Amino acid sequence: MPSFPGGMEWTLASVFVPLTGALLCFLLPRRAPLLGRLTALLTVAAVLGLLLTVLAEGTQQTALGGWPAPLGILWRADGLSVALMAMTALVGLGVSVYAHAYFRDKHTEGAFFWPLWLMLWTALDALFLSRDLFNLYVTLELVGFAAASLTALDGSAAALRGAIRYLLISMLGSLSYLLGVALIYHACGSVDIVLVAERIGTAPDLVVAVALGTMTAGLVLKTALFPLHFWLPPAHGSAPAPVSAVLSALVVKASFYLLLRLWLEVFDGGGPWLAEFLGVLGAVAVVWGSVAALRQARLKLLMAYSTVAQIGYFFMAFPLAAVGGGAVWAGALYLVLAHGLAKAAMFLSVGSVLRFARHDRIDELDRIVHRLPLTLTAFALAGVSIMGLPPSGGFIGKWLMLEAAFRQGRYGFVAVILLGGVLAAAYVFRVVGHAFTPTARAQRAREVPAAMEWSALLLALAAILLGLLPPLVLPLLEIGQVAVVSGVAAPAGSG
Amino acid sequence: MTPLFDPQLPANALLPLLVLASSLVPGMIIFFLAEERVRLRTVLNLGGALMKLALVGFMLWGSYQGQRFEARLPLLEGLDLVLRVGALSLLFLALSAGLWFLTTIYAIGYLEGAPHRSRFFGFFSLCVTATVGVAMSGNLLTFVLFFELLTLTTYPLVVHRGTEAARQAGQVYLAHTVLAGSLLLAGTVWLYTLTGTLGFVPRGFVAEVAETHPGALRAIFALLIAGVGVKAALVPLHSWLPRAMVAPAPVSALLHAVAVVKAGAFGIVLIVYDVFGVEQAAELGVTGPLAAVAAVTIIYGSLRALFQDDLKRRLAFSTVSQVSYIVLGVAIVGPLASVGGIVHLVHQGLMKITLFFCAGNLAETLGIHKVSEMRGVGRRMPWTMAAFTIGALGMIGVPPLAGFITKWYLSLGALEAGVHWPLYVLMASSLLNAAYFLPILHAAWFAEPDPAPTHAAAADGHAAPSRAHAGWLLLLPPLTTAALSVLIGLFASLPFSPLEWSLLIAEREFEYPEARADVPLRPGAGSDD
Amino acid sequence: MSQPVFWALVGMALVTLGLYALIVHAHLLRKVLALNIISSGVFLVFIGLARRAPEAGAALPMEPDPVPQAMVLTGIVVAVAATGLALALIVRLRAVTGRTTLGDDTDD
Amino acid sequence: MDAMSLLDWALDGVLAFVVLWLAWRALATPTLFLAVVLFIAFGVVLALVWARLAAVDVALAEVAIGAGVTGALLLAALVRLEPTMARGQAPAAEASEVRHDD
Repeated sequence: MPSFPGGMEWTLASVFVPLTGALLCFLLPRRAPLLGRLTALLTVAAVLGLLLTVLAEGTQQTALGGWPAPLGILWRADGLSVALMAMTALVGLGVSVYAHAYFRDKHTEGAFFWPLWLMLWTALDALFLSRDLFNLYVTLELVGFAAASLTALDGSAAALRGAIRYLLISMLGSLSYLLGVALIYHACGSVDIVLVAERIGTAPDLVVAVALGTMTAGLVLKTALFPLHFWLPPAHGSAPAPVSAVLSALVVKASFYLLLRLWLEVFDGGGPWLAEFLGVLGAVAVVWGSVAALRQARLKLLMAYSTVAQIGYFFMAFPLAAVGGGAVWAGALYLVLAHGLAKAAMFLSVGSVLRFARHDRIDELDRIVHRLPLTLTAFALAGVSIMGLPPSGGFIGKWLMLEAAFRQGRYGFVAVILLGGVLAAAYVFRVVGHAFTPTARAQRAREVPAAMEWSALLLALAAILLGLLPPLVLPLLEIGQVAVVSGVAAPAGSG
Repeated sequence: MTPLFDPQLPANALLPLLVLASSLVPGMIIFFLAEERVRLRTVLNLGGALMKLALVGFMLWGSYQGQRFEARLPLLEGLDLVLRVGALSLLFLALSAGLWFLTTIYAIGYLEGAPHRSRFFGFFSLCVTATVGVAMSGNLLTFVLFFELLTLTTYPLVVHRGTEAARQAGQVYLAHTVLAGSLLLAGTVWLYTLTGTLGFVPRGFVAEVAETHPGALRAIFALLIAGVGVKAALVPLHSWLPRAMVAPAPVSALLHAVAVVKAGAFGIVLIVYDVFGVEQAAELGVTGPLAAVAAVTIIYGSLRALFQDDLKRRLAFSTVSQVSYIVLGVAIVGPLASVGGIVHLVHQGLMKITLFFCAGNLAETLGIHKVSEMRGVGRRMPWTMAAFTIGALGMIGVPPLAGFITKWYLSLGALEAGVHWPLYVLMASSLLNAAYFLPILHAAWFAEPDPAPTHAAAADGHAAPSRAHAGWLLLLPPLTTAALSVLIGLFASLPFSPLEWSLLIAEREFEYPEARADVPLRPGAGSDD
Repeated sequence: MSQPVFWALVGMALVTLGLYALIVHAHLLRKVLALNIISSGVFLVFIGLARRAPEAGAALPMEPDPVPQAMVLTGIVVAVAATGLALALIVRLRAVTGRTTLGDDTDD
Repeated sequence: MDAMSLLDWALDGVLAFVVLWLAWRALATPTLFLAVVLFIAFGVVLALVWARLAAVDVALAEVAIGAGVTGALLLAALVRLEPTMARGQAPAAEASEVRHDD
């Protein structure tokens, strides 16, 4: 008999605590900042409990309502789920602390922020735990709704446009995914991932191929892989800082996570041809996104395009993993985790700069380095991880992917991985450089609360620290992975 | 000598970490100090520097006792972060710890009353932390880590002044170093996929794959050398260095003598000796091109220096030239040349830092930035110019100064290796050195001062009354380093001298077989175990 | 062609129709309509295909499968929620900017 | 058997045709108001399809939610979006990006 509270309790708590918090914040808008932060703390505790349980005992399963699948909901927390939940929890805690200070003088926005944000957190945790293709659809839609509403939070024309475009795209992506679910249900008679994985071998190839195609297309659209990234910069660039942080750090990861699950556990590595295609798109995204980031005049858009570039790295793992297997996925996941922490820190820093200077034009940062040293430090440290310099989470991820690229003799990918790092350094240091120089006329500045500066800094430090923790994180990612992709033949035209 | 690093004894993991911490911890505290807390900041700075010196001294002594110093942190499967203290590390550690101490004193004096000193000294300390990390790297992964860290921590120092020129110099610096960093990373990962290990060992670890993948190894060598060569300012990767002269003088000293350029040169030494093994590298045919690059750099740097009127730029090009002596010594495959190259790590550091300290003093006290303004300064700042003269003569290679020892060993080494062209390079370079240093000395000592001195009241030691204190802080370091450049030249053959230490390193690298034991490594002395 | 495949193809046709309209129409209300039609198409594929093969060939050829029906029910609720949210945002946009389209440029 | 099957096919065919035609018209018709009305009709016919496919629950939900609630939402939004053209207007006004002042 497992001890109380055990895996089941922690699992339930990590979803129902933020859900309850969201409802309470909705009902008691004036108490929302306090309730919200309290909820964040409790959720972090729940996720931590789950993390420790999974580390100690392995995968945890929880059946909701006592029914078996497919009617009941089965939640399963393995290493991959828990790693992403932990990243979400860390970012969530930072964002919650930050948001309290950020929305202190914007009560209307604050009142909407808390319930929506906690709803988003709930949906993310539920998504990471679900092992049922249809429940995954529902949680994916919930993530999309909450994210779109958050994007629209400040009510400006730009924010509304970004939010509407994102919502439409998100719905389209989810429906495309759902079409795949319909086909899979037809072929396998189940939507439970484990059952589907068992039966998919005997299903008609055409149906499986179409399902793989529509599901991948939908999720790729939602993850904003080049050239389907067009909706991302306006949405991430126009939302309030804590929301941008959440969108870039967490929301795009949800659809990527789902795609990864499908490829690993349902489609057994997908098709080599499709993997190759995604990898090439990813490579283009790295270069194109980085160059676009370099050309931005505004800090938030720079960050948004940087996210487009970083997403490219995740997809370069698909063809590499077809040969390189688990180590490549580990590298890509490392990049996902590090990017989550680092990009959240960067967007939060940018929010502090915006608050301080009332603008985010890069050329006019006017000696931020003396005036907001902690914020600039957070930005630069997070930048180290984005560039993939050691020691940082980003470095470990890139190292693993580079290693695979070299082993497979794919020097084109090697070049892109390295070039992406150099371009990232160029855009990060373009900002840092301007932070040292004064502008022609002095600018009025507004005070930035310490909570905003410190939450960003701590997230950035976490991204760095992640680079020293592979001995802890890599084994965690392997917990519950039935079989890492291995059986897929090498793609024909490698190199 | 007693065998270093007895493998029987358990390794001491604490000391390498303490060496890192002795600058890291004060640095982190300094970041959070208010600007006006001068006293506490000074105590932290000097305390850290002294502590580091003491720790390095202790490790030197311990190494003679056969103690091993090694700290490990597991990172990836089969790849740890390793800090290990070997003979070569100790040489570089002692150099950087010693010069950091002097540079700190100098910087305290130089920056007295300047803004943003907490930030400056914070990064200053981090920069040295990265340098000692480079020195103690036990494998290529660790080396890459600290090497990149060095890039990141020196950037804020380069742009410290916050001017547009400084920002642009910073961008140029970064463009070079980041690009180089990615080449270094590429070479490192590629090498790892071939050999499955990255741990530094004397005579290298690539021998097993040398027969199967010679082409890949040559490419890796090129990548790695290009990666570290930017910091070592090899032509044509050198152009960041003269531009970085916009930084304050202590930063220049740090860049040229303690940290960045030195780390690059040290990296080349490591790659040739402890990654490839110099003989293996020679077999792969990569030392020849490297020697050629070094030769070109030596001549090109000297030629460019000749035409610079800005004193700091002239010194910067001189650095470009001088650092490649180290590379040349490494690339001429032979024990004596190696000795010359390795010992020049220390010699160039001492002499060049002297020159930069002096240039800073001239700029700070007299407002002199150009060579053409230096007429008669010898009379107004005799001590500074005396130190400058020693540094300059050492660079030219006048005996018995440190630079002479280097050139002597390099020449012997070339002869031993049976090649003659390095002699011509050395001779040409010495002539050029003389051509760009002697006019300065002549103008400073023998020319009449300009009729309207820029700052009449200024003179050594008792400049303006308010800066009297700073004056001594600025004077002491160059005098010390100048004296040291004389002493290590004079007493080069005493135990513990840089030369003796370099001989030890070269012995371990070449490991003479019994049959050749009759060939004495030390000229004029038999083997004296 | 069996009946399930027939309805699945009709569903696919609806999806295609909706996708085309989603791309070519600028007016946001029309885009919402298009998405609703896409989702109806997906549901049709879901329920159409989810039934067992009709080899018995009776008047009630197939027994209904309750699971996809429950899912489509949920899907309909999700769709209406999405529609409501999208319409609310579009009405806000109209109030703020006077426009009912997104415009071409990404920046403001 | 064959006759029944043929009848089935005829019924399916007619339903499918109507559904597709309504969807096409709802998306292509120039006036938005008409488009919404056609969409509601589409929902009702789709409910027949669900019934035909023995999905009675879904049919009821489609009528109530898919056609009913969604239709009501669309009409309510239409009134706020295009007050002038909520009832048959020049088709050009829809696509053009006339800036309304309010």
